[in-house]
Amino acid sequence: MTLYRTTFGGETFRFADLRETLAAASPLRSGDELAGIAAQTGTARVAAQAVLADLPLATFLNEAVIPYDSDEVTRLILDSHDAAAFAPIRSMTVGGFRDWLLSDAATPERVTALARGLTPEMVAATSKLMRNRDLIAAARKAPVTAAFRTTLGLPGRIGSRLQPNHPSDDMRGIAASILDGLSYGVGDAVIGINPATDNIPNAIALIEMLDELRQRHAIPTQSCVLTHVTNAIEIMARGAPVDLVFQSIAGTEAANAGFGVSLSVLDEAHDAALGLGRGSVGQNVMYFETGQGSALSAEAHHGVDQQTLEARAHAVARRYKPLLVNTVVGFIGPEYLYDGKQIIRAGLEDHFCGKLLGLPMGADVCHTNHAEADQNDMDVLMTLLAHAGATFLIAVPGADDVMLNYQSLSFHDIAYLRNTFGLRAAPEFEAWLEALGLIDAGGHLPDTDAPTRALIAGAA
Amino acid sequence: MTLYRTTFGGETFRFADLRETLAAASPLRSGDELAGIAAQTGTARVAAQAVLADLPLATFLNEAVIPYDSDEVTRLILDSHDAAAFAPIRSMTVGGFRDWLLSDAATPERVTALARGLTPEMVAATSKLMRNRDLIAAARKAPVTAAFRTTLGLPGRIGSRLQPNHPSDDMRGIAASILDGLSYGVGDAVIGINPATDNIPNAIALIEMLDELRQRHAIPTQSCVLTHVTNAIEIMARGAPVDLVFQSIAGTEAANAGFGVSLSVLDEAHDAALGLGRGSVGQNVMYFETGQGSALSAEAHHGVDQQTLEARAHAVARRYKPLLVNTVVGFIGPEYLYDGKQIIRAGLEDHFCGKLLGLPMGADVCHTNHAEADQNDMDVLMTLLAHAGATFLIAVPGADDVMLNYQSLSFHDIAYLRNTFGLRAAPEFEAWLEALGLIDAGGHLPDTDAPTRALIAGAA
Amino acid sequence: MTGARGKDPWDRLRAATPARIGLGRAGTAEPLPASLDFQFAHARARDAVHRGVDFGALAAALAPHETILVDSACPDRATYLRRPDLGRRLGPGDWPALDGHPAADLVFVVADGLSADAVQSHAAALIHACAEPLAGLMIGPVVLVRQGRVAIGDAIGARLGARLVVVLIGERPGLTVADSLGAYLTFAPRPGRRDSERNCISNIHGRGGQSHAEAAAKIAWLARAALARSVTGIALKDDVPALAPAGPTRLAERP
Amino acid sequence: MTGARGKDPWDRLRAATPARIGLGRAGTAEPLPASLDFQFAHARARDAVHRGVDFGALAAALAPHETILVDSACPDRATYLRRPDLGRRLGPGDWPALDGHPAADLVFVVADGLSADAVQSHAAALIHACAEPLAGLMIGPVVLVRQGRVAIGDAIGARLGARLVVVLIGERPGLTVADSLGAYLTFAPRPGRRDSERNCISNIHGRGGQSHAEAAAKIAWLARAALARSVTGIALKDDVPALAPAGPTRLAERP
Ligand code: B12
Ligand code: B12
Repeated sequence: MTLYRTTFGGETFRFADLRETLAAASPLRSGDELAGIAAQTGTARVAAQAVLADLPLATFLNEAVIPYDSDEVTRLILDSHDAAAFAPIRSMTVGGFRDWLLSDAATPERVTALARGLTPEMVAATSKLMRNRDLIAAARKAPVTAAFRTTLGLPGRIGSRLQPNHPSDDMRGIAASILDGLSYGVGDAVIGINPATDNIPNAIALIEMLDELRQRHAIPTQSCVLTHVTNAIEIMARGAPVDLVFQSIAGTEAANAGFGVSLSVLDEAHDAALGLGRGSVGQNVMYFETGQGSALSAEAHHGVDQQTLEARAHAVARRYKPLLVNTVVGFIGPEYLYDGKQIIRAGLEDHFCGKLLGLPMGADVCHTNHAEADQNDMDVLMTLLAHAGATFLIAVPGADDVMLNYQSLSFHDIAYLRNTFGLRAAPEFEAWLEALGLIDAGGHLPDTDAPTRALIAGAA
Repeated sequence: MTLYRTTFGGETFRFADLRETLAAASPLRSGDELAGIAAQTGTARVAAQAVLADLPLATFLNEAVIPYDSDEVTRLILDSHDAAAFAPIRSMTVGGFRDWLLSDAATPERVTALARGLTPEMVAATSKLMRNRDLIAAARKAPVTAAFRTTLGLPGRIGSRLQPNHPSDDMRGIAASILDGLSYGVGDAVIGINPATDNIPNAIALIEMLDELRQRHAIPTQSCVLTHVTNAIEIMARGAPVDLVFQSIAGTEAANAGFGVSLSVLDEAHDAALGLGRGSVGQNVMYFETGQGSALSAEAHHGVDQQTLEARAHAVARRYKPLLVNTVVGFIGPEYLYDGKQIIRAGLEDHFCGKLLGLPMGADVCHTNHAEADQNDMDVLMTLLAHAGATFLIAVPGADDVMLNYQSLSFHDIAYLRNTFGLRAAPEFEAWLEALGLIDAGGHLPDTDAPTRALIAGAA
Repeated sequence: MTGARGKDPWDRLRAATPARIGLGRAGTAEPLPASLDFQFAHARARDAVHRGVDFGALAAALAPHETILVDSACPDRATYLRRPDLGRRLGPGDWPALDGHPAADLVFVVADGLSADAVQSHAAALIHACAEPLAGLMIGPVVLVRQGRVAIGDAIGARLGARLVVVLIGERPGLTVADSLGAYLTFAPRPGRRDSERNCISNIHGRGGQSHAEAAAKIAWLARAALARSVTGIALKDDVPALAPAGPTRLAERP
Repeated sequence: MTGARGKDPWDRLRAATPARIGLGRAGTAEPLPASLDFQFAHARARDAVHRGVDFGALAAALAPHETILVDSACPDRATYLRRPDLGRRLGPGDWPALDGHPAADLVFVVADGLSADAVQSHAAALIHACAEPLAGLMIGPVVLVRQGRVAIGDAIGARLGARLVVVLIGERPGLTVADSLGAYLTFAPRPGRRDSERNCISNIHGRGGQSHAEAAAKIAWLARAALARSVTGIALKDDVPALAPAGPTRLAERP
């Protein structure tokens, strides 16, 4: 039997089990405090990390943080574990894996080959032993590409979701925001609307509008209306032109039930979307959002810390070879991530875990007005994520989502990342931008607004 | 007469004068709260920024935050202002200058040409209108090079100070730390010891040891013992091999007096050091440290906010065409910069202001154990500064300064920045590292410790 | 592109949305006025989170509805922000005012949530707007909750023996809209209900959101459907024909 | 370079310094054990900042010196950390115990500063160690200060009419050394003295720092020079011949 204890600086520290050790080893965040599972002291946190460090990675194949019998996410994780992919690291401890990952021996080829051999708990545990610096350096070693009408995740590029929400789904209002975003070169990952209402005919109208706009301007990108997956199933059945199917997911069966989803519902939606065959350069058809705190918020966390649960949500996502996954890292509120520091940390963790598990991981770099955070924190996180190799980031007009009531990045921010650091849009989309003169050959926004005027005129 | 007031969102906001407006416009930090000059509310802060935005840059040439007659730093600033360099922006407001700086029209050539036409107050005011993102993007447009035995500030490179302090100045202990740092490729900006004691013969012994070590290993770099400038003058008079003269400086005459310095003492030291003619590729012979809060700590801040005073300290520095200037950004404690967020912000501000004013600006990315900060915050700041183009960063063994009792960066961190982002050491020093096999042709640390063993053996 | 040439092409489009479009740019940054506007709005929105509802005025505005004021288990705003679990529970006390009411078809619960402004501006008007579309249903007293979360409606609805509870709650304040009201419907309320067992109508406000009349119509449609089919949540789909014209919408159409 | 080949070349060098040298690396990161050690030390150092001095025990250890305990104007640790100005002033009250003492050449002030551990471990021993080198000087009572900063010695020294004040204070705790004591000498103390008018002896502790005897010798040298020349600060240079051998030091020399 594994003993979860260690002696550090003369003091002995004990933890009841793997779950408790993982929770105590997590860098401080309000959600774990709310759940009553955070380390009580700074020294106890390091001790828990020391205990984790000495655990063989294989422990996670034998000891589930949520029982196999009672949780379909646990079953998914263990049943789909790829022993062959795991072989190169099977004899490592968590600490040994952390050291190896950071070493020169861990080349991108070797790291990406491990993905299906890694469980979310292994990756979460490893992240708890890493500093922000390490999360950045290691994530860069795990590039992931995925494609539909654009190819995302290529080196030296950063994608963007154009999020044109409107508080009552006004079509003209949404279209206006889309044009605004396109004029900044935003939208290569997806043009994705959160519909204000849950009405199905309304969602269909939005989907048709997006498709019409895309075709009229011949924009090589994909669109999505982020309604509930059960709505999407109904909508596909009615023959609407659905590119991507969206769903928010969490890391436990019970939390997913709170969201009204299960693996079988997601399977059904995935099959339906694949059946539409609408991708051109690829057939990754799913879009998922995750985010620390959602299981706790649904009172379905089983005493597991929110960062580990987030990684488990990634395991749900990877079953569906998604085009896009993003953590909505500061979206819910201060009860889960209190301030800018916690949001920044969580953003880097989620990105690292997603990438290690093989996901085309992006982020909604964001915060709410009840959190202790501001746009300066967002500047920090977006710059770090861009350098960590994030697949895409979300952007809204002027960083202000007028329907979801929170602050994300602005279209300007995406342009900043590209102009300042030489990052580029997805190649198919970039070619389109360049053809319209919306960017120059260097990928920069031009010094004239003529192309934007032409775009607007063309839309009129 | 300038009126410091504005109406925003229906409310009218009034500020007594330029000084009060600058203070209220500064992003929140504990030092300004301690001084009782921080904005009382978030809305008042934005209003002060709006007032600043509308001020003509020329205002700062007419209205001094500390009277000309009573402060030699003010006299230095105004008397050395270069009207020709200022000409291209003379009709701009602060807000207009901020917008211009961020625009494509502001090329590095144009921005660097402005340096002597900018006063510290203009630059500080501009920084208060910028987000972290903007401070990064704009600082990249103001590269500055300086040289002694290495050339610092070249594009794509980042320098490092090797700081090998020991609690009782034990020569062997210091030398051991130096070897450790060299084995990570650290030390191209300077090998700089803070002597534990103030004893002059002891400082001379350290200087001789550094010079001997440098010559024995033919290391193309410079050394410095960071004793008080009046000690350095005495030490040069006694004929010791002084490369760089160090001094901590502040932004007011009174604060400098609290440090025991004045422009005339600095002039004297500068002349003496120049007279030694020890540089090979350049003759920048001064090394300064600055840092927000020092004037307030000396109770010599005249009601001016700490960020503006920091920029004024930069004006003192630039008089001496230094090789190195760094802000010790989290060094003093939480009474001036409370937590990681404030430290990160201040680090970016100080770097931006220094660069705009024409200084080879670096940073001591650091914090104390009484501040609300940890190494994760340092990871953030060092990564951002590296991408903002910082001239150099300070590093100590394992990030733990055992004499000054605070945490800075570790030698590992410098290697992280270089390996992960492809940044390089100063060319002269890099060639030496490569010749010894301490780095490979790509600038990376090699996968063998043989060169380090050889280095240690050579030192024995 | 600081100074645009000719008439601003965004002028016409701006009327179509409260979103911050057509800001222009300084390099890749927002021009300073836009940046200051944004930060001012942020400071204001942060204040909005901390304002309290004037429940006396609200009760008066709700007349002739009977109202009952209760507290959640959160003693103050700071606790509210960090302890959603407490915001879902009734505070210490017996709350006798909740007893002895005849079982109702529908009970309105009005909770401050994250925006007192939303509740103050829209809750009473919305409930009054519901009178006609809900005609014929047996409506219970309106329960007002200080420091409440959506799920507190479960406990209250169960206690009152309501078949359906409609929680009107202040949504978190945004930069542009700080008074947005949300409505959450739960059939057979009782503690432990999942969010997937509720329906939601969001963004009820006057800045491009749903009007009181629109929201009242939706609440009524969902309430009647819920009572008829004994269910709320993902099993109850809002399938009312689209309000907006389906199909492509050209921007040229004048607002 | 995770596993070094052969004997660790740093072993011998490590003995020469408490600094974290020869850690090895995982890629460019510190290997995990070093990283955990560091973080553990950080957690401990943060605790150290908040510990208080047992002034009773300290007074006992200082016997036969007379001691007087005073408070700065900081009511608690949280205030102390954010209000250095208050830590430089005597707290509310008349402090009559400070009156009526014969004018002294030198007064020791012991303030907790940022490290209670430093004061507890070294202050009494250091003052005792000073007895011999300071022989012949007129020494006043030892004033103990709760929540004090260096400059509070100015007010105390002035009040006691001391010619020279020597403030012993806990330096901020580091990761490796959390009990480092500093000594600050100020001639003709009075509120408003600048730091440039003081001399400092730092890093008095047992982990490679200065021993009590070394520190006592320096304090005495500076104190006598200060009293003789009526000055402290940058005008008073410590010019005692180097303790360490001048000139190049080869690492090969055995520690
Ligand atoms: C925060 C939020 C979330 C958080 C909730 C967690 C939390 N602790 O707050 C997360 C990210 C998990 C989330 C998830 C989803 N959400 Co949501 N969410 C919001 C948001 C932005 C704010 C809500 C708020 O301020 N509530 C007020 C506070 C005071 O109440 P609270 O008790 O703290 O919060 C509870 C409710 O907000 C509830 N909730 C949150 N979302 C939803 C969605 C539905 C359909 C229901 C019934 C309840 C519900 O969960 C919270 C905890 O119980 C609103 C937009 C808005 N402007 O209001 C959208 C919103 C309510 N969500 C929406 C949707 C569609 C979803 C999802 C169904 C998306 C998906 N396809 O999976 C999921 C699943 C929700 C579920 N069934 O559990 C829609 C609802 C549309 C509609 N009219 O039905 C909204 C209006 C946004 C939108 N237009 O897309 N959401
Ligand atoms: C913090 C610090 C500073 C801060 C002080 C501001 C502040 N608010 O704390 C800053 C960065 C401004 C600073 C500046 C300098 N410092 Co200093 N500083 C320290 C440090 C790291 C910690 C001090 C501490 O914990 N104090 C305890 C707290 C509780 O007391 P306090 O009242 O809050 O702090 C006061 C004193 O620390 C004092 N102070 C700080 N440094 C110095 C230096 C001298 C010579 C004097 C007399 C006073 C003094 O300033 C503070 C405000 O009044 C020590 C190293 C250490 N391990 O102690 C070096 C240390 C004391 N400083 C040192 C030096 C040399 C300097 C400079 C002279 C460097 C230079 N060449 O310019 C300058 C100028 C100092 C002056 N005359 O004002 C040396 C002193 C060597 C010696 N034996 O004389 C030390 C030991 C470090 C070193 N070895 O280099 N310093």
